[in-house]
Amino acid sequence: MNTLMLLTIIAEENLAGPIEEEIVKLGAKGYTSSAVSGKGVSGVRDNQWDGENIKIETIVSESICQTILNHLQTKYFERYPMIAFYHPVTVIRTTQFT
Amino acid sequence: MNTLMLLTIIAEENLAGPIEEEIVKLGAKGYTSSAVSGKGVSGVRDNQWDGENIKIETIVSESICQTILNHLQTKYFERYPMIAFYHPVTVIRTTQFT
Amino acid sequence: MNTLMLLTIIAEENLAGPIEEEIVKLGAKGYTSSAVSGKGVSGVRDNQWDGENIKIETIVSESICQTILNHLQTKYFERYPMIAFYHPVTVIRTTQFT
Amino acid sequence: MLTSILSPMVLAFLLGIIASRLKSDLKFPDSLYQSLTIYLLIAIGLKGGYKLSLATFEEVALPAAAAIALCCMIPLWTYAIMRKAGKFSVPNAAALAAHYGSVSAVTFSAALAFHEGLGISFEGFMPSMLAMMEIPAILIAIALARMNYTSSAGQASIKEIARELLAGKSSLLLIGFVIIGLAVGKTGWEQVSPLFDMPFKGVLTLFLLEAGLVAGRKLSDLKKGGLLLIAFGIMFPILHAILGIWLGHLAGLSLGGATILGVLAASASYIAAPAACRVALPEANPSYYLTAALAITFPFNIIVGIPLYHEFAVYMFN
Amino acid sequence: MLTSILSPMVLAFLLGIIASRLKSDLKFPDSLYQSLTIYLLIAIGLKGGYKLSLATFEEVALPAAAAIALCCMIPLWTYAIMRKAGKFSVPNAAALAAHYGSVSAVTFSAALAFHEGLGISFEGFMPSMLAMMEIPAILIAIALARMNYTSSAGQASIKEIARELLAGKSSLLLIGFVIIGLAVGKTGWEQVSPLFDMPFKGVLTLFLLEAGLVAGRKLSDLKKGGLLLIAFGIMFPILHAILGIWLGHLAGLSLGGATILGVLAASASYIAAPAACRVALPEANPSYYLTAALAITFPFNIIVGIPLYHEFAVYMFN
Amino acid sequence: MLTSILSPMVLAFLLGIIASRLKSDLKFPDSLYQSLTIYLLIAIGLKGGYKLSLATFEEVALPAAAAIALCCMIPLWTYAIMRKAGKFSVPNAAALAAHYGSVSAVTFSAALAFHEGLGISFEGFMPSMLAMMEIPAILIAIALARMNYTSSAGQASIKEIARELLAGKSSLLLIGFVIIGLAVGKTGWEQVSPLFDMPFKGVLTLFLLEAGLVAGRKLSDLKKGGLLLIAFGIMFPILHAILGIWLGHLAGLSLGGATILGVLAASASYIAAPAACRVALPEANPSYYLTAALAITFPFNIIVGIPLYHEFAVYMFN
Ligand SMILES: Nc1ncnc2c1ncn2[C@@H]1O[C@H](COP(=O)(O)O)[C@@H](O)[C@H]1O
Ligand SMILES: Nc1ncnc2c1ncn2[C@@H]1O[C@H](COP(=O)(O)O)[C@@H](O)[C@H]1O
Ligand SMILES: Nc1ncnc2c1ncn2[C@@H]1O[C@H](COP(=O)(O)O)[C@@H](O)[C@H]1O
Ligand code: NA
Ligand code: NA
Ligand code: NA
Repeated sequence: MNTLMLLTIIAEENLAGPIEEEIVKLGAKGYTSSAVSGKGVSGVRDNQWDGENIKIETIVSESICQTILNHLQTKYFERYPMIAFYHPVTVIRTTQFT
Repeated sequence: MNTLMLLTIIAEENLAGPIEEEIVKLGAKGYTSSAVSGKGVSGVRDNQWDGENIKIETIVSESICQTILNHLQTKYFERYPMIAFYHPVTVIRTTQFT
Repeated sequence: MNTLMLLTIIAEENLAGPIEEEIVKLGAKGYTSSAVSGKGVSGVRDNQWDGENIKIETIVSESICQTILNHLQTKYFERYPMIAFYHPVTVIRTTQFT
Repeated sequence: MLTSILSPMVLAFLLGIIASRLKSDLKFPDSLYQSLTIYLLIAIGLKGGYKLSLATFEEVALPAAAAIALCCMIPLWTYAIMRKAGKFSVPNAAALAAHYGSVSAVTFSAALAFHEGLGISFEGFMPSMLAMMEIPAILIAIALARMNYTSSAGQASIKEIARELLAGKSSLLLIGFVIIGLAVGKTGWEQVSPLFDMPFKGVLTLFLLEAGLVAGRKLSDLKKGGLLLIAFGIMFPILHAILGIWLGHLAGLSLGGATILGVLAASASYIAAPAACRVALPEANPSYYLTAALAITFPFNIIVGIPLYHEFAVYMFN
Repeated sequence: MLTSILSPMVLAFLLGIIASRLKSDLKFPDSLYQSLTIYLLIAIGLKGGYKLSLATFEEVALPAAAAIALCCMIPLWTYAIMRKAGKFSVPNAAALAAHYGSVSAVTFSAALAFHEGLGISFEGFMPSMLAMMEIPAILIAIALARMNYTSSAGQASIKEIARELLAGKSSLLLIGFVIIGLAVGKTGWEQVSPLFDMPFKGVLTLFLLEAGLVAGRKLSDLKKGGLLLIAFGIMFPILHAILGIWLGHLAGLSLGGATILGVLAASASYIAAPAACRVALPEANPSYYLTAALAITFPFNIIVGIPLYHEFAVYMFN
Repeated sequence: MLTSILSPMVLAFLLGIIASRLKSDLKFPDSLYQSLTIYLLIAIGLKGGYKLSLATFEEVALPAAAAIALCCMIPLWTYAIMRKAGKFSVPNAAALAAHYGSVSAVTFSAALAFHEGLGISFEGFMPSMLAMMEIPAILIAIALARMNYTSSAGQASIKEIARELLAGKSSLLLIGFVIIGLAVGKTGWEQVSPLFDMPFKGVLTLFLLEAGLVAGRKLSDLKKGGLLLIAFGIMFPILHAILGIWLGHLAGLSLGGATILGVLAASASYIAAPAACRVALPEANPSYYLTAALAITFPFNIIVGIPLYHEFAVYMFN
């Protein structure tokens, strides 16, 4: 009932601005971001020369979660080092998020 | 069996001290905190003037999770920009957490 | 189908290097790390004297998750302030992670 | 006035505003902002304390009384006017009163630089006035809100808030280093002045660049506040400056000292007050108090205000 | 040449490389790196602007034309050679062209320190050349990639990229503070020079220590790039330096000024260009462009290149 | 002694303790702490290296032997006494031995400032003693623990630990910059001294403020350690100081130099040792070693110890 999706996006730090704007435009009521470093198929990202990552978390309904994922997939996934995943979480009142 | 709740609280950074103290008093055996920024119904929180957020994560039993949530709801939720949510996680040995 | 495990390790910051190397050796295709502070049974870890923590997150198959946990348990768990836990997440394409 | 506008400090602030309007990716890391704040507070306190050690009690007593009077009265009428004329809610009016009653260390520093640039002398103990004027207004404003408004739950007592504010970063550093400056004397001061005195204006330039970045973003909130907020944000500092200069004159301050007291009265806090309001008056809307303090009053003071108040002081002292 | 190698700056860079090869846990916090970058860009801009205010338009015009010519042409042939001789893919060749066409503020600073160390004078307005040469090559390289390659989706237009680059941290600070330096004159400059001038070489030493730490890690990628990359990373700067010195000579620059223009041409960007490439050319592989710029060309320039270019300039000017 | 207490450095440390007892929200960002550490280590190393370049081998040889002897022997008896008299467990006793055998760069700097304040000369190469004394004691203490205790699993070999310690941040910077200081000579030193020499005491003041904040929090742990820990934390430094001054005297050091060697022996590490113990002796309880080093010995040394040791040295040298 109070179950929504927590969608996590990890991407190149310079994409933080556009992605945050776009997920709000696609229906997210908010997001939480933090600076992270990491390693993946595109190599190490843990210094300012190679670049570092941003982790963007947003709690959204399942349908908005899918909309956002579709958008990311067409616009960014092919080109940028980036991952996204989601899982259900229980929130106190859904009104703040939907 | 080894399933506990991972409760996440995102709140105004200045509340970190009191909230951390209170969740320990309510039964949490530990917590992990990190500095985050974000946006929600109360606006943007990504600079030192508007303030930034703290993310507090604590692994607790389901009943302590509810106790903490009740406490947060009465003391903070109405007044402060803040969210909380939880989901089950599997831990290696529950003794460290309960 | 697209469900994998998100394994989270929280440990002494100085162990970041070895642990990251070891989980890759044990089969993880990547990881994401961030600086966190915390408190647990071994006391407070929120300044450079007491030391602070690193949070390492890695998305892996369930079997690699177990392999990593076994490794951590023998090598580190007894001696170091440290926790680990996991839960299932849905990813877009599993090929990036397995 | 051109000297003031063409200082590296003011130009850096303008560059920050421009960068932010151009949506530049220029961003100061949080910890740089915090480090600059710590540096400025220590540097102001130390120098003020050292200079205070060179002054006599008689010289300081009356100006101190004037300073305390100013920061206790300003929140009272600011609150009343904001409630009545501005139709602001209790928490919003109180938050605005806290900001305008308290003082801005950076505006203060810009005023010092302005006077040094023109070669006008002023009392060296003025930073101790800054230290005294920071907290009282915030406490009074929060007390006003408490008397006029019952929040849902679990509020800290005023005493607890007072304790927190006094132990709060900015007053602790200011007061602490005023005392340290007093105690160490010339030898001590000379040990640390290569860090805390000589590069001061350069650090201020950095800080103002960052302040401009945030002020630029707040400009978009100007319309939310409306013309009224803009009018308040300009009229209040002018009135407070005149009052401050007049009281400073009465208290026997020099032309420069009185002007600087006027600038203190005119300035709106944006280090201590926003943090205190976020915790003690969370119902207040940051769009109002931050926009007023940072995007209206602050630039007005450092660009137009300081030279204007100087002119006024020259006029009053003759 | 020994003077250059035995400067604290170069030795700090070597220490960084050694530390990284020893797998030292020495690490600069991100925000320190960012703060050092902000400092260097402001300091270079301010001093350049102040010195520019002392020069006439005639003095500056021809050298500026030479500088613009250099940074517009270099990416063209770098791209072509990388495609043909190096067999690099379109995005990789374009990224390399962006890096070699743009300039390195730190290599530039090392060149200034080298000349000051030897007591060789140079035109004070050279930092404004640095500011002009940073962006054009990156834009040209990205345009080259766009013309030769269709990426899957949603690309920003070149105009949008130009806007972003100009508002980008490094050009905004460089250009902004050149203008501020121009505007504030001697009084303003003296207010901030204790922060932005005197400790400059010390800050550069810190920055180079950090650069060495990253360059050391990139050394392991050398084999991926292969001998070809190493050859390119040494030949290009030599050719560009000769060209730059020659053009600088034609444009009427002094021996020191022409050498510094040569160093600018020879240097490869590693602040603005990598960030731009990560966003606009994500298909390019950082192993190539970072290794070439940071682990080959940069150390070559500061250790061997600068003294070598100086010798060459002495030869050409006689 | 009043001169020592009334220095800005010591007062800042006391202010930090007060702030922490008042539960102030004053907090240094992590990266500021790390940056200050990097700065101090580089500054100490560079100046020490430069001064070492002015000394002859004969002058340095005996004092160096004394320094090495001190830091190899201190952990032996510290470990034994902690085990026997203190009843501490093997890892706890070893961790305490590591801390007391190693040295504190900040206590060392406070001793330099004390001597400069009183105008007492000392050998310029003393920082190279600091660099030599940092690592050996930590290694010896860890080896002692290994010989007396079998931990459950997967321990690194002593050789591996030695490698890690030598490549560790603090010894790498200290040793690296001693060598750089040696190599660059006067010209190089003058290029960077405006950053690494002049503001040094100011930076030390900042660092001590932060150290006070943490020490203040550790005061609550004092009772856990008990009276015994307090007694040890005061007696050990006094004994080690006397021993150090005596050995320094024998080795031909001046009054100032011998006192500083005494301070090095008396000081307990709190940069290198805690980090090493967290990794190599995780079974040791930080409440003991941090409280002893940071909340007892460190304040004792900088407030009471240094002037006391100076008096003792004066007595011994006459
Ligand atoms: N298996 C993984 N687990 C956790 N984080 C990952 C994983 N793979 C990639 N990442 C993160 O996503 C970023 C981009 O991944 P990639 O596109 O694989 O280079 C990396 O820098 C990591 O921060
Ligand atoms: N839908 C959401 N998803 C993720 N984080 C959120 C969301 N809504 C709010 N937050 C976080 O919670 C903080 C306070 O939220 P609010 O009370 O809505 O302003 C924000 O600054 C965000 O960091
Ligand atoms: N119950 C908990 N919930 C969240 N994080 C925890 C918890 N217990 C421990 N931690 C984290 O794990 C670190 C080591 O824990 P410990 O070994 O219990 O001292 C702590 O510093 C915290 O960051
Ligand atoms: Na005011
Ligand atoms: Na170039
Ligand atoms: Na010692």
